[in-house]
Amino acid sequence: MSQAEFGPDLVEVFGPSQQDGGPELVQLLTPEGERVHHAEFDMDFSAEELRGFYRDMVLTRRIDTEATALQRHGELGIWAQLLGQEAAQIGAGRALRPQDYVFPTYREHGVAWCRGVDPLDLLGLFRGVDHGRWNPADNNFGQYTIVIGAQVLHATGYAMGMQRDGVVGTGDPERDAAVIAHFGDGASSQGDVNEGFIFAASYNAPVVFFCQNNQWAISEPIERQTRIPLYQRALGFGFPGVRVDGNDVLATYAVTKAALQRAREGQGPTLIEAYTYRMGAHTTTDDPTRYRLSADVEHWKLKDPIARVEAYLKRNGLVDDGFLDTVKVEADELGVRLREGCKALPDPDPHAIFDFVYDEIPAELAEQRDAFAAYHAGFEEAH
Amino acid sequence: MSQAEFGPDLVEVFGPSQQDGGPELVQLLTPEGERVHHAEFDMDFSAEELRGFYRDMVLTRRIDTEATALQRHGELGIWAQLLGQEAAQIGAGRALRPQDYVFPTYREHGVAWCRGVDPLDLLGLFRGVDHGRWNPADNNFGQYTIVIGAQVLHATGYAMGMQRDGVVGTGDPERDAAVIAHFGDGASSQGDVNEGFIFAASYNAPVVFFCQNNQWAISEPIERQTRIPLYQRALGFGFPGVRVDGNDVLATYAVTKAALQRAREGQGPTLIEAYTYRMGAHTTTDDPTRYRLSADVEHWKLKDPIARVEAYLKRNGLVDDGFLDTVKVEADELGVRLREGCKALPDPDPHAIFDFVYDEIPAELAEQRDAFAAYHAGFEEAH
Amino acid sequence: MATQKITLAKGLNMGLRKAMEDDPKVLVMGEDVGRLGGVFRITDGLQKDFGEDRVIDSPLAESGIVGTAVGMAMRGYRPVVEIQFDGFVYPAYDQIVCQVAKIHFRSKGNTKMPMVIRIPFGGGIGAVEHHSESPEAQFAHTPGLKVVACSNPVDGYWMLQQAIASDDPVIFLEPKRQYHADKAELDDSIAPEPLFTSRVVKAGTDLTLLAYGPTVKTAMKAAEAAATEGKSIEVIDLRTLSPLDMGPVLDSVRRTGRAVITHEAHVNLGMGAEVAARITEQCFYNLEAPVLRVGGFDTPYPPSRIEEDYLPDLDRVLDAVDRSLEF
Amino acid sequence: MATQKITLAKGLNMGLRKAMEDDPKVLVMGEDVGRLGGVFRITDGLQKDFGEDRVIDSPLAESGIVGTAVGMAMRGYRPVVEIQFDGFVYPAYDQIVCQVAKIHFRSKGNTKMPMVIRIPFGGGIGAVEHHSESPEAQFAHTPGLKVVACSNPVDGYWMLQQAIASDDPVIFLEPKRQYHADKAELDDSIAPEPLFTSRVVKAGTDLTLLAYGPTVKTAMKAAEAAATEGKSIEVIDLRTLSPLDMGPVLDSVRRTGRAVITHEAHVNLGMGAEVAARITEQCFYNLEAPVLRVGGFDTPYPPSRIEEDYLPDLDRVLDAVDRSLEF
Ligand SMILES: Cc1ncc(C[n+]2csc(CCOP(=O)(O)OP(=O)(O)O)c2C)c(N)n1
Ligand SMILES: Cc1ncc(C[n+]2csc(CCOP(=O)(O)OP(=O)(O)O)c2C)c(N)n1
Ligand SMILES: [Mg+2]
Ligand SMILES: [Mg+2]
Repeated sequence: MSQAEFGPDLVEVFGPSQQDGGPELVQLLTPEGERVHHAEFDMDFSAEELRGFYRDMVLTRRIDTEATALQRHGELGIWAQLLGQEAAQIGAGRALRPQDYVFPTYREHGVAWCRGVDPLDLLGLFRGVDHGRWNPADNNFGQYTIVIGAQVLHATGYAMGMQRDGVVGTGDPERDAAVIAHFGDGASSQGDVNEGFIFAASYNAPVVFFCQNNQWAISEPIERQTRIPLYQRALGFGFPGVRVDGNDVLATYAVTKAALQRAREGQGPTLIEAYTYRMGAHTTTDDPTRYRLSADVEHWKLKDPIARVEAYLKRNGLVDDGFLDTVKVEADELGVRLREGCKALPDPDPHAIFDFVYDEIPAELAEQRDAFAAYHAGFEEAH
Repeated sequence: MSQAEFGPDLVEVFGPSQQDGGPELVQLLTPEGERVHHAEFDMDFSAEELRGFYRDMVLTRRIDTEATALQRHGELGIWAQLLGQEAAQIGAGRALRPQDYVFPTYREHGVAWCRGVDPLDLLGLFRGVDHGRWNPADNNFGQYTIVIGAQVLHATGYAMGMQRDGVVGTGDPERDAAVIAHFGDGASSQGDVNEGFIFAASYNAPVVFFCQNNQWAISEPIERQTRIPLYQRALGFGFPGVRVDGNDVLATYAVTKAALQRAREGQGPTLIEAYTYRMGAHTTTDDPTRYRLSADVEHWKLKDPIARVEAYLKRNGLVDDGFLDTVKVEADELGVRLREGCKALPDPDPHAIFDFVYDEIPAELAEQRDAFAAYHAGFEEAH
Repeated sequence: MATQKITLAKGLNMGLRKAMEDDPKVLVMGEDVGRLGGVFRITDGLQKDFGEDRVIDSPLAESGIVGTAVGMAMRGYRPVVEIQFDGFVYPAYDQIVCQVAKIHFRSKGNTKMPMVIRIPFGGGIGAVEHHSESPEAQFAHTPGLKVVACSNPVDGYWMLQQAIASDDPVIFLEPKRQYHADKAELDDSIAPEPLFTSRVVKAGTDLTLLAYGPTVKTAMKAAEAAATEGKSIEVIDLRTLSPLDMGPVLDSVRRTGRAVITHEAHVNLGMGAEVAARITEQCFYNLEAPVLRVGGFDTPYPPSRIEEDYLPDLDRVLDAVDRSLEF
Repeated sequence: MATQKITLAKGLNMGLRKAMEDDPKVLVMGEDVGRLGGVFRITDGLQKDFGEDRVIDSPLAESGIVGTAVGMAMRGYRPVVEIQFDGFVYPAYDQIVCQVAKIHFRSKGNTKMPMVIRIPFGGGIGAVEHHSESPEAQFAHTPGLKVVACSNPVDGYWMLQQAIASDDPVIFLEPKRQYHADKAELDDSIAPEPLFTSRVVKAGTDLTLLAYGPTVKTAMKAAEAAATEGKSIEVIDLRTLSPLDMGPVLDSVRRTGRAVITHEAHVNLGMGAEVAARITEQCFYNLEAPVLRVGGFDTPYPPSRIEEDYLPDLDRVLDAVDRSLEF
């Protein structure tokens, strides 16, 4: 008896167009860099906006490449690569307003970039010098969450807080705010994520559920998590779901912007499935050759999110070599800064083990801390 | 800012027919006892079958009435009433084949009845003499589960076991089997229930998710759990959902039978929402006057599940007074048996605390048991 | 407020109300906490007076309750979450131990987590399975959480307000068997002791008897019974389980040389294990006998008809007292 | 099989394979256990040889994994569940403590629950948050579960098979830091000791040093270091955490009069608390010093660059040994 007997034929369920996202995929820019139009989500982009997306994606990719290299050189313990997911993240990140709030997973380096979080701060976590040193309040960008799906509930609760603060549906664009919750296709199977949907629907909370379906949860293909397109999950909970081409930064931007606007206006949650592909390994410790075909990866290479914007910009004369060179130089400078900055990140003081466990440290823990200090002091004396 | 601002207008979402289940409600027998037909789920019933349903429902209601009275008289610690839900339970219970397996909540007294579980055994749990004394293997009827939703995962796993045993989709009606998982509308919000949907869909497990939407989770109305009809939850997970009139035993039977058949044939899970009403309190310790209108209860009284079958049987000359009297006598006898049997249920031996904690009792626990025995023996000597 | 005689349930209700009046950021959330006022009526009347936005009936999902409360706390609110019964806290265990407990540490103090998770705990109410658990050790073992247990109406009133005022997350355990049991005089002009302190509730010289939550009453009875036989027992209500306030305990044991601890939780790895280990570490040469533990047995909670055999009672506590004195 | 030199990872893989060959009811389930062979490769090659029905990649939901495994066990299977990392067991905590642990009791033995939940545990691998936890006490406190920890390749091979053969549910802890660290000689013609037993791994006369899982290696090194200073340390690998096998421990302490226990879990309410309390109860007059505990501090697991400062190491264990000997 084979596993296949237990599941419907997946090709049948998804239709032959599965790999391309199917007819429901919202797209504004084809892999070939041609601008297409969409009945619901179309919008105009200025040349500056387009160049901005391009720059963001190039720099984000550079962060990723540098961090991967730093891991290979032993400077990071691990790195969660985003290669291939630049458009999904920049599109989502740029659609946010300052007053919106982001709940990321461990892979949202592009969104962090859009929010103004120093990429060096991201490296700290993966280097093991801290658990995420940036202050969420500085950029309304929460800490990375490693327990799959947990942050989706936090996002929903935060959005409920916004409702109580009266910053939803006031009609004032400077005031109205929303939350975006990032998670992966694998995470969609967690109870917490589904409970997040339920709470958000029940209270009509201003939260956009942004799922990057990169087709893989480590070694498990998306078919293990759902047998219908993931965006349809939302229908069962009573709010809209949209599948957008996550390799198309324009479409991702447009769809996310619309969903955030809905949320800010008090119209409640939306699920966005950004249909994309994890081009790299799950993390630097993973070996995807054990479980997936290189043909798949090759297929997705043709849909590269940066190449299509570059093609469009060039074809339409919206960039000159000067601009492209500037971005390249910027990327190189960023690379140098990350390399040097990462190596220079100081190891934490061991005594920091005891800091911030509590807002108010209990006497018994203070004693443990002091004994630790005395022990270390004695130890250093002895050596 | 009022709560209403946070949710869509519920009347709008559900439509004005909400209280009657809406046009999607599958019904074969109206509250007035008129037989109606349904395009998909129609079926014929013999007079004997109909009388059987009637008898089951009357006897089930008697179990409930007696148990409620026993609780009032201090013979039970608590009782979870099923008043009003007889049709949902008998319809579902009678649709099962012997080889099917049931995972109940704490309120499935009618299903237990159909499976041949002695109602006295149910009383034991509520009296506090055991945690459910029946052996699930005797009737393929699992123990009552009190932690909301936990059993839905067990049901899914059990169904996965059936797949591995090769008793699904063989085409042999004596062999093919399925599982039914009972839960409430409130339970539908638990992560476990939604994960159950995900696993069942992923493995195409032969399980019928049977949700009795009795409109209340203790004091919380169904609107707190979902803003669209609950049966639609299934659509987001990629399997069919059906809303059936849970006060109509014929429709419930027909729909459950079809869903079980689908499951046995290897076509995977179905969600059934049995649309009904909890006529009593949540349990005997609850006071529903604190949170709901008696007008609602009055409205639902008109939809009584037993009255409509009785009306149909009488109108069509399918019962005579002899039959009705027999059932009445049977019910009275059952009542006596329960009253007397309940009071006679022996308190457990305190030493039973240590029994069955493990299949193989560890030495340290055996010591604790022996010390307990010695202590009690010494104590009794002293007194 | 004049002094008045109140039950524990009333004390908690009044404490909640006071906290909500004092700080508009305080929210109450849980199953049936709204119109019903909670299955134990601890939140009775609050939704009526503070509205549905501050007293929130939640969908039936504990992880969802605690997880969304985390988000509300991040937004600056002070959620007071009600878990309906001890046995139903486990679906939220992940959110509590991996998120609630760790967010302050993870964020280097940037994100505070001022949340109170109220749990009616303990047995003796004749309930069915999962309604009589004592999960305190499962939380006290987790750094980042603070865990307290009240034992009487006056403490209920004050400790709940103090827990809500704390910027650290507090697991707040309420002995449900006591909710409506005994009344006590509340005079709210008398300032309470700090939250994270233990309290000697009866002075004595021969043995130190430690208890918290529902067993404080048992301990007091045991001390009275022992007194009639001329044994002088000092009773300490631990009140705070994490951190422990060992000061009064060690002082006492240094005087008495003997200690017994009683709780409803399983003995194995229960609070008694930690307290015994610490007493022994700190008072090794003072001890005349090992610290004895009287708790629930190392079995699942039994059917209610035999729960009193399972729970530590007066006799079992006295038996341990005797064993210690005779050691 | 001739004797061969194997790592712990290999021993576990071989043990699983053997159990699956011996009993067709044995199933393996978890995240990435199939084609990938698990993130630590413990299930490497099993899906290829036993098929997708017996080695089951699951949706990404731990409660779902354990909850469906309960159902499969009820149907007569013997599921061996892999939790990817210690820190991700908590979403399944409710199913484990309320269902897995209680079903046998609830059903008066009618329903058996022969499930093994494998958890790679402990730190020292330079990982990010949630990948280095030591949750053993949170399970050992729960009656109905049995909890064991292996420390070496040979035990890994045997103990896993024994756990799978047990009709009681077993939480099976694997020190992930050791997976690929040291090799040991496996001769499978030598019958193993019973599963729920502790083992003296080095005899000694001056002090009893208790450890399990990852700290056994540290304890052995400490004993060697102490030996060079003329101190004779007896090292015991506890192996079973619930039930505890106190026999060898008490025997030893009665001889040595001193005990130190070390584990990576937080000291507060860690296994050390229970072991210390029991030793003191049983060996009160034999003890020359209180039982000392060396564990992870009572803080969340720190960033990996300082994890070695957090974890009990050779120096801290030796320090405790000295403090005990000098007491
Ligand atoms: C609760 C929990 N279980 C398991 C893991 C281990 N883990 C880390 S990432 C991952 C796969 C997640 O896949 P997906 O949600 O698709 O996100 P992606 O990594 O593809 O971005 C797993 C299983 C975890 N972090 N948390
Ligand atoms: C995990 C969990 N949380 C809370 C409870 C307490 N509780 C028992 S029944 C109930 C309401 C359940 O409502 P529903 O699922 O609609 O079933 P019904 O009682 O209406 O049949 C609640 C909150 C519980 N048993 N388990
Ligand atoms: Mg993914
Ligand atoms: Mg209900």
